[in-house]
Amino acid sequence: MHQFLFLLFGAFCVGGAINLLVQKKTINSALSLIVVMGSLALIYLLLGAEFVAVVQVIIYAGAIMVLYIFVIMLLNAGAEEESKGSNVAKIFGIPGLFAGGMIGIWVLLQHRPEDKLIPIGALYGPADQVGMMLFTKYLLAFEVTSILVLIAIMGAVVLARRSNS
Amino acid sequence: MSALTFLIVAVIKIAITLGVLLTVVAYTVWLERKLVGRMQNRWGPSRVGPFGLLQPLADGIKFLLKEDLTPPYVEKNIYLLAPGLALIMALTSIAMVPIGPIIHLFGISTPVQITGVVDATTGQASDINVGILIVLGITSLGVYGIALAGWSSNSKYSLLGSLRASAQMVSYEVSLGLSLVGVLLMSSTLSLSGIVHAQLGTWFGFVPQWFIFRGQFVAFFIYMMAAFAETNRIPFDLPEAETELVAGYHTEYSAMKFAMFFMAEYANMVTVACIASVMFLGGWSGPPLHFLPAAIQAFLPLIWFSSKIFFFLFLYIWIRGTLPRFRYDQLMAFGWKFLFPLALANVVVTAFFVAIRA
Amino acid sequence: MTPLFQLWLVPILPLIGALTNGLLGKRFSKSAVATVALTATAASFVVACIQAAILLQSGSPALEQYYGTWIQAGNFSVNFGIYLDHLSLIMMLIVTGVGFLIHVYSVAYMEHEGGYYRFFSYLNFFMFFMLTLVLANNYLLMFVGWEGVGLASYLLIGFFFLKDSAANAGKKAFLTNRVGDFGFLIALFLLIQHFGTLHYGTLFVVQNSSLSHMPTETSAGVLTAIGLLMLVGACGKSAQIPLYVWLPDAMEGPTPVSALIHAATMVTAGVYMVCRSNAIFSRAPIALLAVAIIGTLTSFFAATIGITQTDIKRVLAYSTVSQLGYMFMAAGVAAYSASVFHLMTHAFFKALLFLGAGSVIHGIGGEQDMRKMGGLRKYMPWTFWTMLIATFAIAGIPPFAGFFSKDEILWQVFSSPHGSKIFWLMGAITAFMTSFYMFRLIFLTFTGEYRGAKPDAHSSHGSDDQGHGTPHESPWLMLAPLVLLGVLSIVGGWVGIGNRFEHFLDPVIQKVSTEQVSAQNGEAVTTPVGEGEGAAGESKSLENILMGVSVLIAFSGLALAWFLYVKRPELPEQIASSLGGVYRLVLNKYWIDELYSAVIIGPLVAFSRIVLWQTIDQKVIDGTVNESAVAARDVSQVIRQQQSGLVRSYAGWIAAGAAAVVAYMVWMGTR
Amino acid sequence: MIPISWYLLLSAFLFACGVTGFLIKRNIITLFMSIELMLNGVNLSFIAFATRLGTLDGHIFVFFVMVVAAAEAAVGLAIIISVYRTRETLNVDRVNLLKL
Repeated sequence: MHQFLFLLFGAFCVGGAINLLVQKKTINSALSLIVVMGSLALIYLLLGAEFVAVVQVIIYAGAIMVLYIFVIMLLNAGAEEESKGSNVAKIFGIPGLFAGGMIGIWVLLQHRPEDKLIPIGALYGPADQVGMMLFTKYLLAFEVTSILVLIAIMGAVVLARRSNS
Repeated sequence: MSALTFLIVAVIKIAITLGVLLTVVAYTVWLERKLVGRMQNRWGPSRVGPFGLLQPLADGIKFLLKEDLTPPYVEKNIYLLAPGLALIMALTSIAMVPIGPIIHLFGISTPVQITGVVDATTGQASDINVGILIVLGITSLGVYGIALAGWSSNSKYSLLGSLRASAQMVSYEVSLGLSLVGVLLMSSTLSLSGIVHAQLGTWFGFVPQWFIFRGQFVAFFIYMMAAFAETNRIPFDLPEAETELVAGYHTEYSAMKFAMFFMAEYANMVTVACIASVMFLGGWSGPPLHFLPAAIQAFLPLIWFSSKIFFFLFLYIWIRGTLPRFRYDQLMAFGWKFLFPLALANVVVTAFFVAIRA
Repeated sequence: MTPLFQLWLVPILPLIGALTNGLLGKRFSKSAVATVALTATAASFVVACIQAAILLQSGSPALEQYYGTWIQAGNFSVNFGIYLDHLSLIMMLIVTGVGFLIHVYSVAYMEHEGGYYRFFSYLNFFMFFMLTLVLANNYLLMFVGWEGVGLASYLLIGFFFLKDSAANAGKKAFLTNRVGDFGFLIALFLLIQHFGTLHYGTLFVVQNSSLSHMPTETSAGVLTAIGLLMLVGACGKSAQIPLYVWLPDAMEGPTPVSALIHAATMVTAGVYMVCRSNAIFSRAPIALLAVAIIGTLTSFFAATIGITQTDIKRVLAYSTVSQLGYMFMAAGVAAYSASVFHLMTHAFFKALLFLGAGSVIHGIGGEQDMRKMGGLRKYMPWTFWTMLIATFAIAGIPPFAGFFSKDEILWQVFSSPHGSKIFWLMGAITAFMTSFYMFRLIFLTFTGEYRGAKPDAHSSHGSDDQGHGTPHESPWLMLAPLVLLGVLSIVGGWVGIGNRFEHFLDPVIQKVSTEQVSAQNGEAVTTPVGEGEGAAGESKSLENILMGVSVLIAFSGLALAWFLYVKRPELPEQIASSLGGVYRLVLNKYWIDELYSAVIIGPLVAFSRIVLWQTIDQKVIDGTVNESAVAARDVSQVIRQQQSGLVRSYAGWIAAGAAAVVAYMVWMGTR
Repeated sequence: MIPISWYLLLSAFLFACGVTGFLIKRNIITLFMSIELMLNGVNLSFIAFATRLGTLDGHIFVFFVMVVAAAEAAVGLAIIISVYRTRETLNVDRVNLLKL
């Protein structure tokens, strides 16, 4: 059951990610990204992180991606135009990327033998415990992030405001 | 209970709830037309069936039989996806709502709530711990239906409508969520049934200990305002302001797809009403009426719940019949400059009192 | 130590004044500027008097105050400290007192000059550094003051910097001083190397000093080297041969400046330094001899030049050089007290002379040529009388101040073991010439008929914008300092009667005589045997004879001057023409400036231009820089292709780099 | 029962897809979405490790990542809008005034 669910949502993730790459229209990429996020949220649920899962849905899918969609609609971004950029990306980036990926996989396979199996809900992260940690152990970081968000808001307002106003 | 029975019970509950919900939606339309008609001193639907009671059926048939045309130059798949998305999101969140307490049928005892089960140890009804958050999440996902619809149908009216809709809904979600925080603080749980349980009991035997009576009336007001905006109802129905943008985001939709948007809107109304009643009016709980016969006593929670829902639906319609439409900047200013600070203040004050009580 | 003992106030107050005027003076009114400057100086003078009183009634030979460490390098440390003994006491009082009077004078004198606030801020600035110089408790701090007064004098000489001559004179003074400072610095380095400290207390106070246990160097040694190098420094600052050339040109500055810096205080810094280092010089007879010779030559030499000069201020300048030579001569025969004594009296009467000259110049609208003066006595009687007093003083006519000091010097030169008759002879001749040219100045200026044409308003000094009709007496604000200095020039010398002054300085001067040093132990040194009295006790009669001789000399100079410039005014020209070449030689100051420019400056400039500038600077240094710049540009030409402005290519690089890092980490982790 | 390496592989794959998207896509909005994808991949491994190690810190870090992502999205999209106003394009290859 657990493996089936994981494989299902993992397949969704992979599909969405790949679709994000292959789609020419920005809106489709955005939608596939939403799919990825949704299925990630469900995978979080499998891992017992229900609060994170819900927050993932609310913040990522519900707020951030809506913002993206909004901007896409605002700028009416259609299909991306084909322009020859630099080949550096293709020449160095992707091979390096795959090299890194291979190394990562290799490392993972290296450590396969003592790999722990995670039963469903092995760790149960309910909202109250998470909140408790957030407000005791990580209080400072929490406040700092609040400042960060405040600054981000102001920056966004200043940047996006029309200059003449 | 075994997994099989769990599955069966779940399916049955889903089926019943969906049926009821759709019926309610259909008859909300009828009710609206009727009431508004009366408010405007006309009859409203009265031909089909007694009091026009079969009107929704007729409408449904009409939607089904109409030609389902898809305009050219639309983003085909998204254009098709959008209404379904909207409707699904609207219908899903009802699954979290605790409609009633535990009932015992055929030796199986289960709460009247799709996602609810009976806790084997305590025998109490329990459901998803983060139910309310899931509801909020699904509501926030509901934006996509409208936004995509407006954008995909490649018409400026639709685009403007969906722009308005998405901006408005995202903005008001903030106030909506914040208005609920007070209640969550007082009930110290995120599960809806838990919240309902937190509101059981009465003062002097008849005044129910609902949160609205326990100092959350400001939050209730904020919630109602935000909910009106969330569901794009008058006075916040800017996205479909027929006088400015023909029909807003569903200008280009017709037949069943239009019907889906329609149903989505009303389903949203129902959902919002459910959440409101659960959060502020104690859900299915209510002042005990001991004088009633036991047979009715058994159904009392459902009666309470449905009456509250009816009250909210009536409120919707009433306000629609009463208030004019906002201007868009007024809408945004109201949301950000009035509701949002008010909700924050409410949160702070509530937290203060809760802290004192603790 | 009493709370009133706050030595730091003495230098700081003028600094405050300088900063106030320098930073805000532009906005001040002239009176405000003057008030600030005068208040600062007066306060400093008062404080100085208080400190002096404290020192004297404390009875201790010296008081010292530390204000924190300045340099701490290994076991060598220099600290901000102020050291007040009888020597620096005298200097301090001279500087603050005369300085104050000259400030007062300047208020009126500079009335019509531009840059009023600038002038006073510089003047206070100078006071600050001069006080630092005399009050420092170690040579390095003294050097700071030393350089500071150099800077101040540069600024003040070039005060009318619009005039080329003024600017050049300033530069000349500065550069010449640099030569001296060079020697002084090396002397300091030697001190550090050999004694590990520059602190007077450690160096000179007998108990804890390695210096005071050193024997007298019969042959050249480290002390001799230090002494000679210090002498170089002193020559630079005190305008001795061969570095005296800057002082006459320094007369380009405003007259109060000449009075304060180039007569009373700064130029005596060298003398002060030599006297301060008497412990070193007394142990280095060769250096001492050099001091004496240079002093004698300078005094004689400058006096001869002084005879022929016609510019009133230049005459005074050369007489200053000559008098400084006197002081060096005295110091050179280990008669430090006499030297300081003459320093003091000279400060009085030479300042008076300059101020008087300034008053004259001011009175006749900036004319400085004595041949265009004359008969000013009836126009400006106050100036005349005061200057006459000063002339008597410098000529060494009793009972005026100069007589005592000069006579003391001559006697010491004659009698002291380091001295010799030749010195005495030259000194006497110099005295004769001195009185001659001084009275020549007086007669030319004040007697006879006014030879000046109607002076134009805008002549040599600055923008003196008040049109002068007939010569007129200066305002009382300028006369008051004259009078006060006149009084001082009369009574200033009386402190020397009966060697009181000498005894006053005893604690400062280490008596080092050969046998004491051969005995070579602390207590022998610590018991001072007054050399002067010893000598005086034996040969009082001889001293009286010499005294009479010098008085005679002075009067004869007066007589000759009278004869030549009042009785037979036509004679000088005849003499000049008959002397011919010699006269021209002297008139042109022995072509020393031309000689220097030919021998030193010309080659130096040529070397700098051809080798340093055109070869090293342009070819080597600039070449290196330019070539490296070109190389950098060429490399960049290649590299900048990478800056395509395409975000994705940057991202590609980042990804590649990250992958490389990951690979490296994994590799490190798995091996 | 799922070995943790599966989660890690999934997250690595998502991250790799994000990087690839960043490298090959031209639309600036898509680039931002690729960044979001990378962040999500990282989040997944956070959660997986949190479960594996039996501590909740991973969840907290995910929150912080989300906050940063939200801030980045807000500012980034604002920048995109202003860029679009001035350059009239969303193609990063055309937004290259900074070169040479």
